[in-house]
Amino acid sequence: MEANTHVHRDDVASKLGMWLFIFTEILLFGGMFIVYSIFRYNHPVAFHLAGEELNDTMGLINTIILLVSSMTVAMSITAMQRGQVRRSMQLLVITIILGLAFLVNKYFEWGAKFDHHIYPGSSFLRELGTGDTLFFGLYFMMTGLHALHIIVGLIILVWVAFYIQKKRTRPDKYVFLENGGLYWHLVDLIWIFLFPLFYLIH
Amino acid sequence: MSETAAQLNFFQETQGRKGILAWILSTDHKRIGLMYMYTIMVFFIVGVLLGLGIKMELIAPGLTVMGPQAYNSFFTVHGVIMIFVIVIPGLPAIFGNFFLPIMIGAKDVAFPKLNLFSWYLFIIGIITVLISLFTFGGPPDTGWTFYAPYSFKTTTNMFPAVLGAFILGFSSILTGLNFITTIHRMRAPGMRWMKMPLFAWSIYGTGWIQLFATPIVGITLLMIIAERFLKIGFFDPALGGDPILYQHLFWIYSHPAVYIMILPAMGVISEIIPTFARKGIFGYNAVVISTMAIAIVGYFVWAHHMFTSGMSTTAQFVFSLLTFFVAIPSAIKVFNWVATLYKGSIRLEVPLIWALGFLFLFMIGGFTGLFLGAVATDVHVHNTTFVVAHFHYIIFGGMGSAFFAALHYWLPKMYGRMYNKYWATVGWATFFIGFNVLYFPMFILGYQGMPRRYYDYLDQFHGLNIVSTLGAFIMVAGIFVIILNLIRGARHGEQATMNPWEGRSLEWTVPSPPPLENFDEIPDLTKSSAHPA
Amino acid sequence: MLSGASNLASGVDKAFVIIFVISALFLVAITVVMLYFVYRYREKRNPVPTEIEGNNKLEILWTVIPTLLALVMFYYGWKGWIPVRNPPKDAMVITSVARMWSFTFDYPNGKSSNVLYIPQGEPVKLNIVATDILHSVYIPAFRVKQDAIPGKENFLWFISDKPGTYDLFCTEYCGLRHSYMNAEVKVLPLPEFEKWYNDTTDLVAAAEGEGGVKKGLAGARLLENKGCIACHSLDGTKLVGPSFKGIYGEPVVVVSGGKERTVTIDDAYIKTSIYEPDADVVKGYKPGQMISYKSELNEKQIADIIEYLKTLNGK
Amino acid sequence: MSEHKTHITSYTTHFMVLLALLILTWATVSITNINLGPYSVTAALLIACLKATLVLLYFMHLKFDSKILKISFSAVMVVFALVILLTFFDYLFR
Ligand code: HEA
Ligand code: HEA
Ligand code: HEC
Ligand code: CUA
Ligand SMILES: [Cu+2]
Repeated sequence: MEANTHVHRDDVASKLGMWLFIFTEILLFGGMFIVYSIFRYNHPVAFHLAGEELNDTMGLINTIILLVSSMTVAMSITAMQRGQVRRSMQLLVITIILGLAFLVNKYFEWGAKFDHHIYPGSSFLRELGTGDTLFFGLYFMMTGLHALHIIVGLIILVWVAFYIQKKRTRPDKYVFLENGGLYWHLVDLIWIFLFPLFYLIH
Repeated sequence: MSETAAQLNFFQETQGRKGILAWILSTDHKRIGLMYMYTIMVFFIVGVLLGLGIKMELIAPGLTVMGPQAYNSFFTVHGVIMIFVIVIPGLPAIFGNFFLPIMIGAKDVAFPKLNLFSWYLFIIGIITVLISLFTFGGPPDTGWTFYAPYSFKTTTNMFPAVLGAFILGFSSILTGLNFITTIHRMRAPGMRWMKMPLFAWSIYGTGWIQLFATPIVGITLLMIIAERFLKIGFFDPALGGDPILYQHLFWIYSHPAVYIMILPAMGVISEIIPTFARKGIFGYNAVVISTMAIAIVGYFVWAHHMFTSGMSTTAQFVFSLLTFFVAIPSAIKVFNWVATLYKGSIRLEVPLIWALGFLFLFMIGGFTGLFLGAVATDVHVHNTTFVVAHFHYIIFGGMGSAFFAALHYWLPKMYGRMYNKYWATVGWATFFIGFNVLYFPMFILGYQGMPRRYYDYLDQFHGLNIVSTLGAFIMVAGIFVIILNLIRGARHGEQATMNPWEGRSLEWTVPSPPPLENFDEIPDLTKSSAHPA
Repeated sequence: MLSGASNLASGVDKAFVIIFVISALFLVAITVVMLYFVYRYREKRNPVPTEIEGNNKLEILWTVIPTLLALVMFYYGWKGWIPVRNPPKDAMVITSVARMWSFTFDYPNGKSSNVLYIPQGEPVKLNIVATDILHSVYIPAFRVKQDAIPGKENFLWFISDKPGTYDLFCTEYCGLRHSYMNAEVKVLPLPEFEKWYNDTTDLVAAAEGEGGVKKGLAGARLLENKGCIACHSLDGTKLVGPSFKGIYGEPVVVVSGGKERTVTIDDAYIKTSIYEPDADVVKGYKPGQMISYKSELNEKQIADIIEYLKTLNGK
Repeated sequence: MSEHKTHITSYTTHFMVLLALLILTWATVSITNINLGPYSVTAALLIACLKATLVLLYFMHLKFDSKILKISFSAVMVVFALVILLTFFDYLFR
């Protein structure tokens, strides 16, 4: 019997699918942004003060890391399109390393918070007041969810690198790389909003 | 017309896999559609039995067949299964999967593997929900709305139920994504947007709602989980949270979700009525536009579920007004359907009977929705059995009728066999009578003030509750007849021809049942001037 | 149909009738037309269908007319609602406290009751609060409903002109005994109401403890008013919580921090049970059911309750 | 359906975009450090939107992609904005 020989390849469709998925991710975070905006409106002073607790420098470093990594992954696609497979691979690896750096940084940042008895459900937070509880609740939930997306993004990028290695992603067939890149940019996009909302606006 | 005898149909074409593997490993959209159907049917029976249990308990005040804790779990699980497992995925996952690609002249959906993956997620989601029934604190008892703060205070086993709903949402997103991409990329040459069958359009509109609304409930359910385990405090007033915010987030999804349920149903009706009137639909453009209008406006009316929560008067004004606007596109559709019958040459076959039943029940459901949309009247009947009657009319009377209409319409195509028309009609009539006897009294009870989710009630509500319970038995008997007749038909019915109803859309140009990749050659419609379905 | 018994009912019923009439007309008209078409254009009678692509004029007509009608319905729905949101300044303010699974109505003079007594023909404003989870106050005869939300104060108001007894339901699902969470509303003619309102015997009892009045009466009132008897019976029946019958001074097995131990029910134990119910959970019951009454009962009141519990022994 | 030729964004463009992003980041940090009162939120969000637009248009290639993507992305944003607006109808007027 004839197997399913009809292999249908449509890069535009794959990209469209990826974008649609990105929309849902944006709206997923969108839900949290709604919660953020309401609570910020309800507790302006507490949010202001709690924001000062966060370490701006850490946030800034992570912002720069993500922006640079976003560029390297975009360049990796350019390289692939131009047929420079090795360069593409190098840029991808740099992106992955930057992503790991982000996570390490995040680990220390969260660790410092835990040392200050700031974690969801801590009694210290409860004494600070409801505004602070909510602020840090949001902080942990949103940056946590974001970190989770970084991890997923990294897994995808490693997978892409593996495909490039195997030559299953190559200059005439690189939509997987493009989609991986899109996902990584999404992670960056969200951080662009998280950074000012939590670290900067006092 | 038919020189297709030699070709194997998709049942016979197992691609070298044996037994059940031919199903659960297959990426064929038709097999996946049927797998959804079998799964959903099984849970449909479970849901109906739970509904029957509810009615048994309500036949008399006080304890009749179960205690209050059991009752609360019954309606919660009934609601969760019916909404998340049956009506939201129902029509798109079964008939969307089976017929969308054929109708637009494609060999499969855009991402067949993802499609299979969605089904697996669906199963995992169901299993997760089921786990909640048998572990730790026992079945959840919060109502399908999971309102905070009760949902994280109850000692019952909420977590798996919520997680299951989250996974089911994910499955629904992926299905929507798949269909939208399919429609954008895989229409046959000449299948212009404005030539697309209306069912395909409705699936398209549904897909967008799935994409736009489902993530919000996803994150909301995650927050409920975080709330329960980490005491984050978003919705807990003791920690400064806001229970009303939870309601906003929940309904931002769950209102659009009701249009996820009804749009494909409307699509089915828009296929059936023209076929049996044997002419094109009246006002194709208007029907398409109203589909998209429902999808869009339907997103912005959610807070009509919260008129008594104490939200601001401004918000009540805005949401009530918007609610009335969302009724207009439905009105347009109803008028166009009726106008399609005008000067037709009508064959009163079983699917058309169901479609007419749909119209009647949907109208009652829709009109009572207007009472709920007006603030003054809603405040009186909110959370009474009036609301329960409203949505059973619109979901079962509407979406349910459309589901059975679709089954009777497409069964010959899916299985290549015909059911017994006499028993199908008897089944319908029993269902229709039972349905109205069951739910109509609930409008009156609600107006008299009987609250919903009430295990026990005052004596003055007794009479109508008895009537209602009797109706439930009549209706379930009808459903039994219908389903048995369909199963018998699918297995032993007479052979059906390729186009038993003389339908005009593409699925009627392929053999019954269709072969593995639907078409030998992708149809070319550039020259045909065929009127859209 | 039950008739409205408050000043707000007429607005609501008017909106209801208007929507009902419009809906019924459409429902009947559309159904009749539909059936007529099916009959008139059946295949036997009309073998050849006539293609009709559409008709823009009709299309506009049946968009515009429903829109206008929808606006009409919206208008009456809104108009019936405006008065509900605007309580008069001089209304008598009663605070309605909702908790799992009972209501208490606190009056300005310190009186509190499980039955909502209201004066006929006088505006009454209910401030609605909840102590634990969502509940709601629904008086069908008055056509009013408002959710009770912890951490937020909602309100309702009305004037009732018809003396009588009406039902009040909790219509926001609140768990196990949701369907038993109801109360009575008694509309009394003014003199009768004043008589009830000024009868402060139980307040005096509360103030004086045993002094002259029946022993433990104050405590009994408290158990009723604060809703304890929604979960604790006085006759030995097991409800959500253990019965109060004859428990004082008896030993009881409790689970504290995961360990079982036996304690004697004395004053200190009862106080912890009321202030921190989850500290010692009686074996066989679930923690988290009973909420802390720290903010609602002071030590004096607990002493009254204990006084009453003692009377449940022995007899 | 006609696929137009893929557009290749040059390294230089990518680098310039990064530079712009870093400058904008610096701008937010300094703006929020001087006290603009309530406007600092507005300013920071405006800059964030600007940055996001750059990422979308260049890194994510939206500028050179098909119309459907541009339209649907805008739709997501519009829907989201409206949802926030409608939610605030409740909270602003409580
Ligand atoms: C498939 C599902 C579905 C659909 C399509 C609808 C459709 C509508 N619903 Fe319903 N609804 C539910 C499912 C659905 N609903 C559910 C499940 C709940 C309860 C959830 C819970 O609390 O558990 C609910 C609850 C609900 C409420 C909240 C009630 C409350 O809790 O207090 C409201 C309030 O506005 C409402 C309104 C409407 C309206 C105005 C429509 C409109 O879209 C209807 C439009 C249709 C028509 C109007 C009929 C056709 C029109 C004509 C024939 C022309 C004439 C028309 C005019 C003159 C205007 N619904
Ligand atoms: C699709 C959804 C669905 C379905 C089919 C049903 C079916 C039934 N329901 Fe209900 N019900 C809900 C959704 C549903 N229900 C929800 C969401 C609630 C609210 C829960 C809550 O408060 O949290 C509820 C609550 C509810 C209550 C109120 C409980 C209370 O508030 O105290 C009652 C009481 O009589 C009831 C009765 C019944 C009965 C007798 C049936 C059945 O016996 C009816 C039998 C079947 C039909 C009428 C045919 C319908 C056909 C289809 C839907 C197509 C099926 C599709 C496939 C098989 C793919 N249901
Ligand atoms: C929502 C239901 C509920 C309400 C209302 C409630 N209780 Fe309880 N109560 C319980 C449950 C369940 C227990 C057993 C578990 C525990 O000890 O926490 C309990 C235990 C107790 C005990 C210990 C009983 C024993 O046998 O050891 C006392 C005393 C008590 N409650 C007093 C009160 C008082 C006084 C009130 C009202 C002011 C009240 N309760 C209201 C549910 C309730
Ligand atoms: Cu209190 Cu329901
Ligand atoms: Cu709704």
